[in-house]
Amino acid sequence: MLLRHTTAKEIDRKALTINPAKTCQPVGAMYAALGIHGCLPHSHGSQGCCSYHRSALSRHFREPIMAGTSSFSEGSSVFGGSANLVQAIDTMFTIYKPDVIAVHTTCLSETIGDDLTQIISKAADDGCVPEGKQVIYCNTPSYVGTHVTGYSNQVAAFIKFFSTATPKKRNVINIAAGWMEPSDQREIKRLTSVMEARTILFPDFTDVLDAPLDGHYKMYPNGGTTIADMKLTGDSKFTLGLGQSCTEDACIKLENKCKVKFELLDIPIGFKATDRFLMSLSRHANVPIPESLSDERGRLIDLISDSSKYLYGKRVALFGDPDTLIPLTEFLVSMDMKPVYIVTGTPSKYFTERMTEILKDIPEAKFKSGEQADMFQLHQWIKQEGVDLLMGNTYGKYIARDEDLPFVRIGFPIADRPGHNYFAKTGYEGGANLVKQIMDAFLDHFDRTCLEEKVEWQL
Amino acid sequence: MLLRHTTAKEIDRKALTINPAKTCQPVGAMYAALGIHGCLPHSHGSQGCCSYHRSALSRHFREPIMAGTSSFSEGSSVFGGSANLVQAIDTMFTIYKPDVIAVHTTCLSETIGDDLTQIISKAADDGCVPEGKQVIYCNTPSYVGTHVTGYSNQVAAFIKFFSTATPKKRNVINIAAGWMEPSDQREIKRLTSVMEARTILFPDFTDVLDAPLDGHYKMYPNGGTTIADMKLTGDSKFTLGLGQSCTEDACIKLENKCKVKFELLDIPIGFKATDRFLMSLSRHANVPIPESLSDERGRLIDLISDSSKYLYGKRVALFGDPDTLIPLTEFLVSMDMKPVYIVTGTPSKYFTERMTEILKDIPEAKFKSGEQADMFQLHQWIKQEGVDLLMGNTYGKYIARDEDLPFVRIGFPIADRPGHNYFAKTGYEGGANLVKQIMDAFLDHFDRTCLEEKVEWQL
Amino acid sequence: MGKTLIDELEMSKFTEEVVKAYPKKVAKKRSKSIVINDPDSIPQIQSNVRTIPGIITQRGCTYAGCKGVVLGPTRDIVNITHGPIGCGFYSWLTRRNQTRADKPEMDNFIPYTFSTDMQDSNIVFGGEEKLKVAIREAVELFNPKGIAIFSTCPVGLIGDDVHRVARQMKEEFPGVNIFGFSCEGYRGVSQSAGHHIANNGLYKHLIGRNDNPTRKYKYAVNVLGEYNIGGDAFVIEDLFERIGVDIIATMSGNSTLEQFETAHTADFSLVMCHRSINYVAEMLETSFGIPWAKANFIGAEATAKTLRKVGQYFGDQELIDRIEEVIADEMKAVNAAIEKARAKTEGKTAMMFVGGSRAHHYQELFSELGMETLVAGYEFGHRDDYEGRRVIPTIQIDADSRNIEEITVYPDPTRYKPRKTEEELAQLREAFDIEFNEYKGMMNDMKKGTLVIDDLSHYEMEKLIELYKPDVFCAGIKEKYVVQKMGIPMKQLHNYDNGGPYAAFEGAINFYKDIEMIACSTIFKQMKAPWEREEVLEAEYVFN
Amino acid sequence: MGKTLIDELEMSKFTEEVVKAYPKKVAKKRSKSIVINDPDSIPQIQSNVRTIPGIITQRGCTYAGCKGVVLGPTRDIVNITHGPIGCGFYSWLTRRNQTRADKPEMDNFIPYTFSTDMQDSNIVFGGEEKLKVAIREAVELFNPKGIAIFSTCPVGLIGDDVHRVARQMKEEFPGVNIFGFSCEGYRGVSQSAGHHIANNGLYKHLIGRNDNPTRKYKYAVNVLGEYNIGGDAFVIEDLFERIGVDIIATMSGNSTLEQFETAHTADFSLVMCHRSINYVAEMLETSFGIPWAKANFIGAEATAKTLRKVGQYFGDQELIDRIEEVIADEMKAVNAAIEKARAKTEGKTAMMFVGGSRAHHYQELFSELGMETLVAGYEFGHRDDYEGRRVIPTIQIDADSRNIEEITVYPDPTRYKPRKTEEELAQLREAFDIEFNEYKGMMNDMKKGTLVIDDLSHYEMEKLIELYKPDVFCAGIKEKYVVQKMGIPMKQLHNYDNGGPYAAFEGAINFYKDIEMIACSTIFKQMKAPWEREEVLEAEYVFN
Repeated sequence: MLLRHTTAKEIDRKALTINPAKTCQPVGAMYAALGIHGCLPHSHGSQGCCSYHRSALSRHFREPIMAGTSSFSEGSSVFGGSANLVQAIDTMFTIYKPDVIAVHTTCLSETIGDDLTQIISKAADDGCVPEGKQVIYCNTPSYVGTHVTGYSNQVAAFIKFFSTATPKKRNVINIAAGWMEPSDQREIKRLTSVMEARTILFPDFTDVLDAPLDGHYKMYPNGGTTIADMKLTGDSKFTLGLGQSCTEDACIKLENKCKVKFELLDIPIGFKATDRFLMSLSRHANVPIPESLSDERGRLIDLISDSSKYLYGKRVALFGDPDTLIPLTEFLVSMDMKPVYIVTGTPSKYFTERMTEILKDIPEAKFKSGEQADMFQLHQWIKQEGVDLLMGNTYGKYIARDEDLPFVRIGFPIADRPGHNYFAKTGYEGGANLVKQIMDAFLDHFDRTCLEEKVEWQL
Repeated sequence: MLLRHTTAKEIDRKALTINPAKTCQPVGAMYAALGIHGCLPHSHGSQGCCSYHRSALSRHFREPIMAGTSSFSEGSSVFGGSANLVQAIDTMFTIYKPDVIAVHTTCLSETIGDDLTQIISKAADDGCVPEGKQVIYCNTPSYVGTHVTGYSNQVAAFIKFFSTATPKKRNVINIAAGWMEPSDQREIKRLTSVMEARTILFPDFTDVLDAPLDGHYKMYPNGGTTIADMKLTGDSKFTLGLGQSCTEDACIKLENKCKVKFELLDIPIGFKATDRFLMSLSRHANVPIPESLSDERGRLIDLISDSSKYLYGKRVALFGDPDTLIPLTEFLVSMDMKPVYIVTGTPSKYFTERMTEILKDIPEAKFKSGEQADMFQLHQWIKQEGVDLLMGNTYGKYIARDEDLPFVRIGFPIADRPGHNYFAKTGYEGGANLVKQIMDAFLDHFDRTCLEEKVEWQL
Repeated sequence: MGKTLIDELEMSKFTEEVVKAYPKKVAKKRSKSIVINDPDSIPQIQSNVRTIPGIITQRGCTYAGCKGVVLGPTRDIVNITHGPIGCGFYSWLTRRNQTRADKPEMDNFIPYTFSTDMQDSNIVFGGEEKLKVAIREAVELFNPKGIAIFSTCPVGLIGDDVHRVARQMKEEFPGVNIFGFSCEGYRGVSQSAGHHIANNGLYKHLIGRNDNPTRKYKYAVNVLGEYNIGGDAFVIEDLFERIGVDIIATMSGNSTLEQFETAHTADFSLVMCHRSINYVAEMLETSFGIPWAKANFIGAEATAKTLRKVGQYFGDQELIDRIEEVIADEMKAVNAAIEKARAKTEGKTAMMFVGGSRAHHYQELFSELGMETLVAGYEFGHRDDYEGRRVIPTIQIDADSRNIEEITVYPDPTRYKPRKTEEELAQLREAFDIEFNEYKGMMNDMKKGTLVIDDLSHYEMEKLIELYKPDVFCAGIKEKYVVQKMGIPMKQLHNYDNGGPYAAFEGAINFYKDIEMIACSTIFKQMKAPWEREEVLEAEYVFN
Repeated sequence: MGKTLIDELEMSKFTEEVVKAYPKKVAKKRSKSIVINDPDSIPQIQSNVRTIPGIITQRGCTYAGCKGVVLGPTRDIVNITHGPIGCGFYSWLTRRNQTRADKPEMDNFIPYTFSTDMQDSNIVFGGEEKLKVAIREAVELFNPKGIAIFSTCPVGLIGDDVHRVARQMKEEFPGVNIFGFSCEGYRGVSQSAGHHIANNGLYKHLIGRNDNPTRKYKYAVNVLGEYNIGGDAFVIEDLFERIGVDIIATMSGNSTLEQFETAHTADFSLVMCHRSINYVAEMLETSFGIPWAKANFIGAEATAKTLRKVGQYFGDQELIDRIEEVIADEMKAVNAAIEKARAKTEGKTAMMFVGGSRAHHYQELFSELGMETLVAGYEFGHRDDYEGRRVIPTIQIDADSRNIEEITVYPDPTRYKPRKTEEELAQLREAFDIEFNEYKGMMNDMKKGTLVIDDLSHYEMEKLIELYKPDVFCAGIKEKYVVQKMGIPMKQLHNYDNGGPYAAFEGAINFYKDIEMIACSTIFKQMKAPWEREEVLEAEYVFN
């Protein structure tokens, strides 16, 4: 057994987190910053943070991840990181020539109490910020919230620093994107384009974190929301925030700053969340939903109905982030599956409310968020009463192997399989992709483990 | 062992086919006919043929498959099937109201020697063919060629009966589609649309064999090449035939009948075949290849390069149809894999020529087509020297389980997994889909079977 | 959604609707195959007649009935299809005939298909030589105990004589039992002809060749017409093991040559699928004196009844006690499962169109679930399957049936031994209501006012669903996706949608669960996009 | 594509190019870390100095060096990260430290990560209490032999004293060895500080606590600075098993607490990664009298040389013979593999920038493949790693290094026992050229004219590739996809891209194969779409 020390028996843990279902804020901020064209993320802290985050993102996307670090030394920790950041800004604009540097803090600089507004304005005063370039920042103390919080803070910072209301409103819908893959965003952009809705998606990872290999390395790949577009978000008609925990702050900030009203929606995973997304987009962009999308929906329903026998009543354990888990759980329930154990390290009241509602007909379901809502807990539950399927990031594979469980990878990080940034989970096609993955996981497991006389040629 | 009687030792078989890598003509004709809008295929033979073909196609697509049968009795076998077919035509037009009935023959009616031209004209004379409706046919004796031949014959029949040259040429490229999935065609149509090329695709299975579930059964779903479009193929500028064995006849017939020149290409599986398809389309439609397609290509190359270590030198066994196997083998070779055993039940000189060329740097490769080029032969080769991967239709799972091989399903029929008609193998995205499937097959196998200390968290 | 009763459903509307759409001749013919049932005065139903050309039917061919259904499930015969590749290909692993060859050295050819793969030259010059070579190759490669040859359409037409080839090759390989079937697809009007031909072949080439069966218990039966789809035969075997009665032969689920060869040594034959195997049942009675009775392991009550029949037949109190114990034991779980399922299934409706017996048998399971079968019919039944064997003498033999060999058998000179005297049989009949050598047909068990339709066509199926909106529709793979596109859950009863076993107590519980699942499954409620649902449109979805 | 020689490549162009782009101060500083090598008069290279803020560097932090590198690979310690969740998360299973706990009941905590998951209240009010509770929970759940506590950045700042907590908890749980590390990420200038801190901790809390090692053979060594990435330590263990020499402790690949506790009983220490472990090697020498020598198991020749060193050290002819046998045996497969690979690799070029020793060691493997290493450098090396230990006395200690505790050790009063007398050592030096307690550095082994670059930045890497187009570039995950986007195959030498083992003979063969694969792999030739390739454009691709 890989996880040989995990037993069914629980103790009431208060302090020790074991195999977390979360990580810390800065990586989320770094990720979000990559979704702005020409933006170089910068980690204001020790070198290690930056190195860890770049490695984690590289392993997940199998793409170059660039970011600067303030390279704190013991001295900076005592005297503050101002000098480091000013020098970093100078160095980066000179050598790497970004359009914007997006600074995020770390537990180190937060504990010290560095005042970023002041430091950045000192850098500007010192002439370290070239004409037309910009340094923005967000506070991402690692000891508050999780990577999801960091993502949210970075997205909110885009609003704070870029969005501008001019007198001229535009018939455009902002889509504030929660944590998802470039593939997921590509699908959302395809849907909005089929709808003929004018939208600004931010941050936008397409053509950034799935960049082509063509022999040229581009430090700032073609994709990403342009700063021009980010500015224009203030003139848009409405904002759809996809994923409460990642986008609510940005939506509120934009409403406060530029009077753009908003609606929070789930990331469109599964047909119900996709339905709501399309209907909301339709309503707010004042465009009809074309028949071709009804057909896509119908194809997904067709696939689910054909697979229904295999899905019905299957017990599923899930771990990941609230914005993914909420629509994913709803999707599983809508396919008559039973998501029975769900954990997220990200503390969220909203998660609790939504899960309570979604799981109201599954009394055996347990879910937990925040501290100690970790994979050790999830595994203990599985040891207590088994499941038919596990869904989550790469760390799930250890549980899956120990318990001989079908396993579908979803979430962050996925370090041991390629292609998740190529194939969407969002929209109806993404739903079909998930159904196919789940079915393959079930059927591969059955075909491998059943008695020889039970091997079947057909479904 | 499921296939416990298969041993490495070969004998020189001349008569017995064991576990074929092919089936008979009519199912191909039936399949192709479903790709014309408003067309009802009709099997001129015993009920069993029609039942078998409908079942096989239903199991593969998990979609309704409708077709008529002449319901031969012993009497019809003695006296000829004319009366049966005339009555069938009458019955079908009255009850099922197709626009066109596409009759194909069977070994039975062929052995008897029924003259379809004559029978159909009798049906017309008898008033069984309503105004504006049409009965077309093709000869598909089961004892000649294979299902691929039947498909080819049906597609050629579309040309023969529909294509018409008027004096007005149109700036349109015909795409004669070889045997592929609706998903594969959807991707090809997306590519042509991104290229802004005007095309007519025939037959067209999209929205026919992947129809939405919306509570309404449509005997003639929305998709399929319209008869109007089929007629217009005669006025097109050029024809691209995708898949020599399925489309060459149609292309030649169209050139002879309407002077539309043509080029035979591979089904665009893998980047090389897709490159050629796009370049040919670009040349003949006189449209440039947009950068977005270079990017799609680059994304596939990126995925392959990232996965290269796992693909390099891996021995693969394949079975299926020439039109799929040729570009698929080329794709595997282009990823530095080693397709070492390839069988197709479809006899084809072209297959031999192309394989000889594609496999010239892999001296250990064996391939075979035609009689006795069956899965028993393939399995014997595998028993002689193992492979790392098996690719083929559902029947491959028995070999895969016995030999504990990673297995990727491709071809016809796939009866034990859903979704193959949803996710393309064609184009660059289809290539990525294949790479992902191959990688998942390898890595799932490794993760499951390796020593515990060798379980890896990352690639 | 609770359904109104049959009476209120106006089942007669259906015939009117359908007849309207058909050409006159078709309408006339089809109307004879569509009847409203009355179990008290069973009406005549036209069946086992040709399907009208052009009609989209469920039916297959004689080859399918002979090779696919009856001979296919036997694991140790190399079944060579003589013909073009298609027939062998389509009958390869497509029927879920599970089989269990316990030891690695035991033969199991089920995952293989063998064909002479006839080419045009074989059609022109004859295929017998190729067939011989194929048999030689099969012997060299597999050295099987038996080889069966199945004729496909062209074989009969070009004059290949598979029986002669079989005889010749049997001489060449004396250790191998080689025999042929003239089961060309054009014979008869459906698979049914193939069953008959297969039955004849079983009798002529296999049954009675071995007088030394493997026996463990005092009593032994045959289970005829059980094909082990989804493992049904496995659970029946388990059941007989528990009551302590040998099954000599199952025809032909999970079977072997040896089972066929020793079938004549059993004491009693239980007939599941009357249509496909009644010929063998009859012949075993005539030749060897083994009585048969209709049996049914589909449905818990039916299974109990069948087991009790076995106890009563042997009249052994110990056996009877064991049977009652087993029944009592099993019924606990059955009743719990029924109770759970019925909460969801009670009052729902079903329609079923399958094979030769399932359309009848499965009504028991639905009725255990409190569901009503509104309409049923066979794909290839004869009048006796609908109306009962009493009508056999009145059935008109048409040209299509006349072409199927009817073999006449006589008591075996040495081995004929009536297992029960006429008196004993009469006593059993009287005391326990066991009907020997009898089948009362499906209509006898269906409610008054229900519809019975033979050889259902696609068009009729669509209309049935439109008019009566059943909660579950049962048929086969060709119908499955049509029905589901209409938003009606579809249960395959040929292959169980990869489910099962459904036989006996264990199988019944599986079935209850699967039907409960269908009843509870919500996906068909999601067919319409919300923006296309009226309530949504009205309530909240207004373009600004 | 055969490459021209280093002389022709104008390596000096690089410095010019790079310096141009940098701000003046940066240029001035960086130019001291970029030198053109001359093995005969090794130039001084600036290293182990702060990275300039804003420079995109390969470097990580002290925590990573301490917890991630040195302590992480030990399977039976519960390593609790005291801090916010990130640090524990990122060091969880990301370094491919394989481990093999043979029996199910043996401890293996490698697949787990443990964290106090500090929240803002812990930052404000202090985290010691939470740490104590966490330790209690760890003991209750896992009852480990040892618990190590690792401090992350805020811990030091807020004044949490992990050492005090460790002492207190050790009193509470006397059976558990509990100890802490002040390895906050801001200490030092790179991971290197963490290695040093870890080395100190190993010495203070583990080494020497158990005088009864498990021994099988007459001679025993320690293998220091080997972390069992990809299973390297496994093949080294196999090798020592074959020559009949015990490995008392590997630090820390595939290691256990017991190995550390008994390390002082070995006869000889072999040092793989000089940078990360030289402190322990020195301390074992000073305290217990165990000499150390630099060893290298990367490369077949290097492995042979290291094994021979062991034989010479012990001076036992039987051992020497066994070693020669093993070498002769292994070199057959090695030579065959080299021959096969060299056909593809000869004349190709490599660049490598990794850790503390691999950038040196792997040059051996490339040179066995006939490949030239044009440029190399360390991520966190010191001058002694480049120039050799002889420069240690001349290294200026800056503020960053001064903050790292330097512990002074003395001969153990009871257990100090020089394994060899000074004379014996001198003899060995003379006879076999064994350098004790010495490392000559990487530059000594690199050709004249090659470039040596410390703490390579992203910008410099891009330039290197642009200017000199190597056939393979070796670095880590952060560089991997940048390099590949430029169309250059990239080989990770931190984690081997999930490959390996690469150590010893078996590993060398794996490496040859992997590099041959890179050399033969064709995908990078496909980067340009054909319609964008000039030859295609010119030859045939003309719009009508």
